Amino acid sequence: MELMINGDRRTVPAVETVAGLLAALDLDPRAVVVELNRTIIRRPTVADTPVVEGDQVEIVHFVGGG
Amino acid sequence: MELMINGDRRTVPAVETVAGLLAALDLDPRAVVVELNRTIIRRPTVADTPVVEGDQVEIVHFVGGG
Amino acid sequence: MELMINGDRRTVPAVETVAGLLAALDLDPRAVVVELNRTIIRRPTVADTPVVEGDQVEIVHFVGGG
Amino acid sequence: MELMINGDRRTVPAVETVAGLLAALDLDPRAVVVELNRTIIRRPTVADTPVVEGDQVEIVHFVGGG
Amino acid sequence: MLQIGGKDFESRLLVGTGKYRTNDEMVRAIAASGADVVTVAVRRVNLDRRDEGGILHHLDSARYFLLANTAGCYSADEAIRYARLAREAGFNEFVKLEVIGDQETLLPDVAGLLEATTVLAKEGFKVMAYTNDDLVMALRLEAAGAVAVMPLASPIGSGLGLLNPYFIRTIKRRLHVPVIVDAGVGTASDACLVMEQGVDGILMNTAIAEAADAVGMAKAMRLGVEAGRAAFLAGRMPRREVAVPSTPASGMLS
Amino acid sequence: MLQIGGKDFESRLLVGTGKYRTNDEMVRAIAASGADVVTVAVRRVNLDRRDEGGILHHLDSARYFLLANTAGCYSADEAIRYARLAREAGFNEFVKLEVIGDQETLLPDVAGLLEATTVLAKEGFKVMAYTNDDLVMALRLEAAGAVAVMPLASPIGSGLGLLNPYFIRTIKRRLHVPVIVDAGVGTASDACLVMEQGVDGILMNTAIAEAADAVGMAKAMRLGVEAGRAAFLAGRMPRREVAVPSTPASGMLS
Amino acid sequence: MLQIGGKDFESRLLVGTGKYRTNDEMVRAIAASGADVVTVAVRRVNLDRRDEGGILHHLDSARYFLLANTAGCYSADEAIRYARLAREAGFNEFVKLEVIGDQETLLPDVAGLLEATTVLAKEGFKVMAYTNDDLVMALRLEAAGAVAVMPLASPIGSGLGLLNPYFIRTIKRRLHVPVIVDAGVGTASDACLVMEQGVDGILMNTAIAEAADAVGMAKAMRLGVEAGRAAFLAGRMPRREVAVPSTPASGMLS
Amino acid sequence: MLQIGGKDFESRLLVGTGKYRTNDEMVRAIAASGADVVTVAVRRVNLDRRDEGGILHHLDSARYFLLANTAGCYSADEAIRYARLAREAGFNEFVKLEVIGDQETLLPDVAGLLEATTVLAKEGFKVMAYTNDDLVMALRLEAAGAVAVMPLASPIGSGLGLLNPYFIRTIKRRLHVPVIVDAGVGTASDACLVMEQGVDGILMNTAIAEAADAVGMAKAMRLGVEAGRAAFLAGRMPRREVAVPSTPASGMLS
Repeated sequence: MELMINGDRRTVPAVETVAGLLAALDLDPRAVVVELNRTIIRRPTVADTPVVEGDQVEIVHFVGGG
Repeated sequence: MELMINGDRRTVPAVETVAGLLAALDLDPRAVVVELNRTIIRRPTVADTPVVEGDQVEIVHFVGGG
Repeated sequence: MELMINGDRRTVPAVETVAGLLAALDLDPRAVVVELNRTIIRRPTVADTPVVEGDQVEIVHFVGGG
Repeated sequence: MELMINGDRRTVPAVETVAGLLAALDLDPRAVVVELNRTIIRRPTVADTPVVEGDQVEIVHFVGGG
Repeated sequence: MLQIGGKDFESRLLVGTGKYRTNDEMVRAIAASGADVVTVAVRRVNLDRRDEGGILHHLDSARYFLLANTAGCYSADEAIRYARLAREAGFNEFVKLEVIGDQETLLPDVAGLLEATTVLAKEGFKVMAYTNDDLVMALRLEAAGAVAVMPLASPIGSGLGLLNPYFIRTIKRRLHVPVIVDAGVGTASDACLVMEQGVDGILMNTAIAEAADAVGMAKAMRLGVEAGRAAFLAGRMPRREVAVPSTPASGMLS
Repeated sequence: MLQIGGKDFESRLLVGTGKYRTNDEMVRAIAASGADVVTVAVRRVNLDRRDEGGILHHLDSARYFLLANTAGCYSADEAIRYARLAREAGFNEFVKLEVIGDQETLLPDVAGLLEATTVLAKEGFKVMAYTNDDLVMALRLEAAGAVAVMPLASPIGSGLGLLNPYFIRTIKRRLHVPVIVDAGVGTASDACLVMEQGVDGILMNTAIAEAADAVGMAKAMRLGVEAGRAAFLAGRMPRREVAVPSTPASGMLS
Repeated sequence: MLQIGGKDFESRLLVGTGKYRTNDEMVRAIAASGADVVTVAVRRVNLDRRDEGGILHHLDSARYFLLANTAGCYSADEAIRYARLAREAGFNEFVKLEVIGDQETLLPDVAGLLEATTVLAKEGFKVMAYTNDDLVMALRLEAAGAVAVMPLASPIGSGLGLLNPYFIRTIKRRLHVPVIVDAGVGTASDACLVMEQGVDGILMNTAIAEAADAVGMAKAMRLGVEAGRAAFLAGRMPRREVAVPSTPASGMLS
Repeated sequence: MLQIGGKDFESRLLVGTGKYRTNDEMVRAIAASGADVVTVAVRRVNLDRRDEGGILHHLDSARYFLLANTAGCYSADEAIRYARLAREAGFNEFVKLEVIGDQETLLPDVAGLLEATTVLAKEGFKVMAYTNDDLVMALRLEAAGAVAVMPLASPIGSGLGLLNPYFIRTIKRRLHVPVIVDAGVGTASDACLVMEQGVDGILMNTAIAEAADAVGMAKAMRLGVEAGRAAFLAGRMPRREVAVPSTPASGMLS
């Protein structure tokens, strides 16, 4: 399926939930935060939050900063 | 008549216009600006602007400042 | 006998040596340094150094300073 | 004749006086000061001061400075 | 030549009229300062002490450009009210806009200032905005229509001089409207240093009025402003941590 | 009016003649500076490059008071020799005495300076002694007969400005002969600040000669010196850590 | 003991995690700084360069209190969005709120900052607001619910040190919430001088990360902050323009 | 590790023993300062007020290295006389040599100082010479055999801090013997800034003894000296007039 992830159009294996997407991307759900179509996905709900073709996804984590 | 002038309740000889008030107060209309009930009175209209009992009048001029 | 000690003319019990003078003044020889007639008296020699009437004596020690 | 002028050994037309030397060097006596063998030559005496083979001559003037 | 809101002024020194020991000293000091622009304030006529007339009896309004301020106003609305009253007095549409945010330091309330600037600029006022030394707010004031931005050197009446040359320099570099440093200058070297940052002018009052000799200090400030401007235009030598002789090292005697 | 060694000068700015890009620029800059006293140095005539004439062809010795320096001398004897040669050139008995103690910083050798001052004063020279900012040595130089003491603002040609206002202020307060700050000034605000310490004058060279526009900076320095002097005489306002309004707080509208 | 938003911290030095040459150097420098609070930023995961993991692999979140910033945000909305994302990461409700107003100077947009502070405080965030050195805005931020106000010493990454001690001192004197100076410190004496103004702490990053020896500078900063705090509490001697002997003048020999 | 005249000391902070409110406070402050070297002065025994004992009853001469000074001496001969008396007391051959040239400022008489240094060095004294901030004299003192040169930060007891960092930095760069800044430090940031110039140590007295809390300030000074030394060794970041983000600009959300 095609999603807009972190500003780039990407083709990923078909997934049904945010949790699935993170798994497909090999990302640790405890290490990142996901914003789906401009809505922050609370961690406990990643497994219940559906992802569909064309969704806008932002996946962020912490980096060094001052 | 009684007016509130510059924050003080004052009794002045009965006058009908702003121009009359300034005359009664012995003030040069070209040296001051009058605010009547929070409305600035344009200079050309001081003679046509009625003053009535209880009006709120502010009469200002320029002083030294930085 | 009379000596000039630390700028003042003083009468002290007759003594024969610097050591004797210090004893008479109740001063610990290890805590002070003596200058006799502008000559510093080495510590080991205080017992052998004669003091005579009218000698100029300076007796110093350490005080607080920056 | 040979003279040491301003640190360099120089051969100049034979002259007899400091005035002659300045003339030979085409220098205005009023614009320079001469030191002959470490002695300053007063201006009025340049014509009477002999110069001989091997003399040490310094000829100075004013330059820009702070 | 200093140009503000389309108007030309000879002098880059603008002066206030407050705090002088006598009106006579004020008049002589202002003359000595060479200023073209002179600030005044709007206050109630004192109906009881008639002798205490306004300031205009003492200033030649043919010679000086009178600039009304809104000193003492603590909100945008209040400052707007004073600006309108001042304009009605009919001298000109310029206003030195002050919206004070703190009574102890007399530092500006930049939010209120920006609001008042926006309103007054729309009404056709030529707003000269007294602000702090923050570049971002200076840019906003310019965008809101201020014809001049007036950052402080230090707090009003403090005489602490130019606390932050770097911020003033940065503001001047980035703005297009004239930058007039207002408040805080204490002596001539402060004025000179301020002008060396490249700004277009300085407005001061207390440093002159409270000097032991106000007239003498007014002259000193005129010279200091001219000196700083000339030095800025001339372009200073580089600073060096090693000495360099000003006299040639060659040609020494042996 | 500045008086040094019994001679009066209008201007409190003294200037050097070194390091200018052209003689023409030098002449115009010196004129713009308003200086009366101009320093020159004694060097060997260059017998091979005749075009390279001395400086006097360019300076109107009727207009300017020529002050010879002993720049480049590293001992009392050498400085004395140069002073005597300079005097023989016959302008006057004044000398700006320099005895340099270090090639990198061009800081004075104060011991050699004191020795040379003593000798030359006895010979009738009017010694203006270039020294550091040490009060004790300044007092010794005065006692040795110097007609002026010339402490540095910062090293020659550095443009670092007034490194230690406190020491300069102290020297001025304690000496009776004129104090002329020499060397280190970089721009007009430096000159203004120096004069505000109360000193009698400033001698500079590099700050003018090396400015992008030497003539413009010369004018800036003249103004800066006048501004600083005027401010010193006028007496500045006190510094305050709390603001004080320059506009009356009373008479506000309700 | 430093208390911010009801939480206690031992160290008054807060440090960033950006710009280190290596993660190892960062870890050792942070340890050497003695900091309890460490700032981090929210950025997109880089899906292509997997090696480049986030910062949390390197920081012991048991030892350090992670403070998320909103660096790089140029509007209130953007900053609010980043703050919410950071909170969702689930460490704590604190945020170092930055709303930048200018790309060249990285100076804050205080209007946007005040707006974002108001919104986030209502949502239960503990806002530590990065602002300029304006007292009036600092008071507004406190009133809007900021748990700490963070005025700058000078622009981010500039190393210019404390440009305006007077404004920082004034802000500290007037606010009730902790004042943490953020940005601009360049070396240990800057940190010491900042603390001597009485503020509650300092946050820095570049001065440590860009020092030739980051670990050594981290230690220097820890000591400098402690020194400045201790000096502030001890109460310094008065400044005097006249010397006073530290050794008794009496008891000299004759 | 600080090495002076072949002797090693842990601490780079040297302290005086004058002007304390009580001996007890002195003892606790010196302990808090971490100093190894403690200065004392030679004075006449007071034969009439016996209670007023010397200082040695209060200082553990096993713990501290006692350094006698010649404070109060106004000539080379007088200073030499005091140095010899101090040595006879038998602690060590070190002397902090002071030859004062002016009673108001307590500035050194560098000529007398150089003379006394030469004589005492020949007699085997290890001379630590209290001098002004003149590089040339510092070089002469080193050449005359001083084991340490001690330039002032500002006059004794003034608390004016480091008046001329540039001169101190230059002295340190040029000398081979240790440079210990003596006198004038007022608070911890002064001490830190002094050490950042690269000097080997600082000697102070009044700043600690006259602080509201002498023991607290002694600790602050210890930390400040360590901070400044560590920062000097670590190598500070460059100063920049343009900001540089400490957080990456990339990876922002869209």
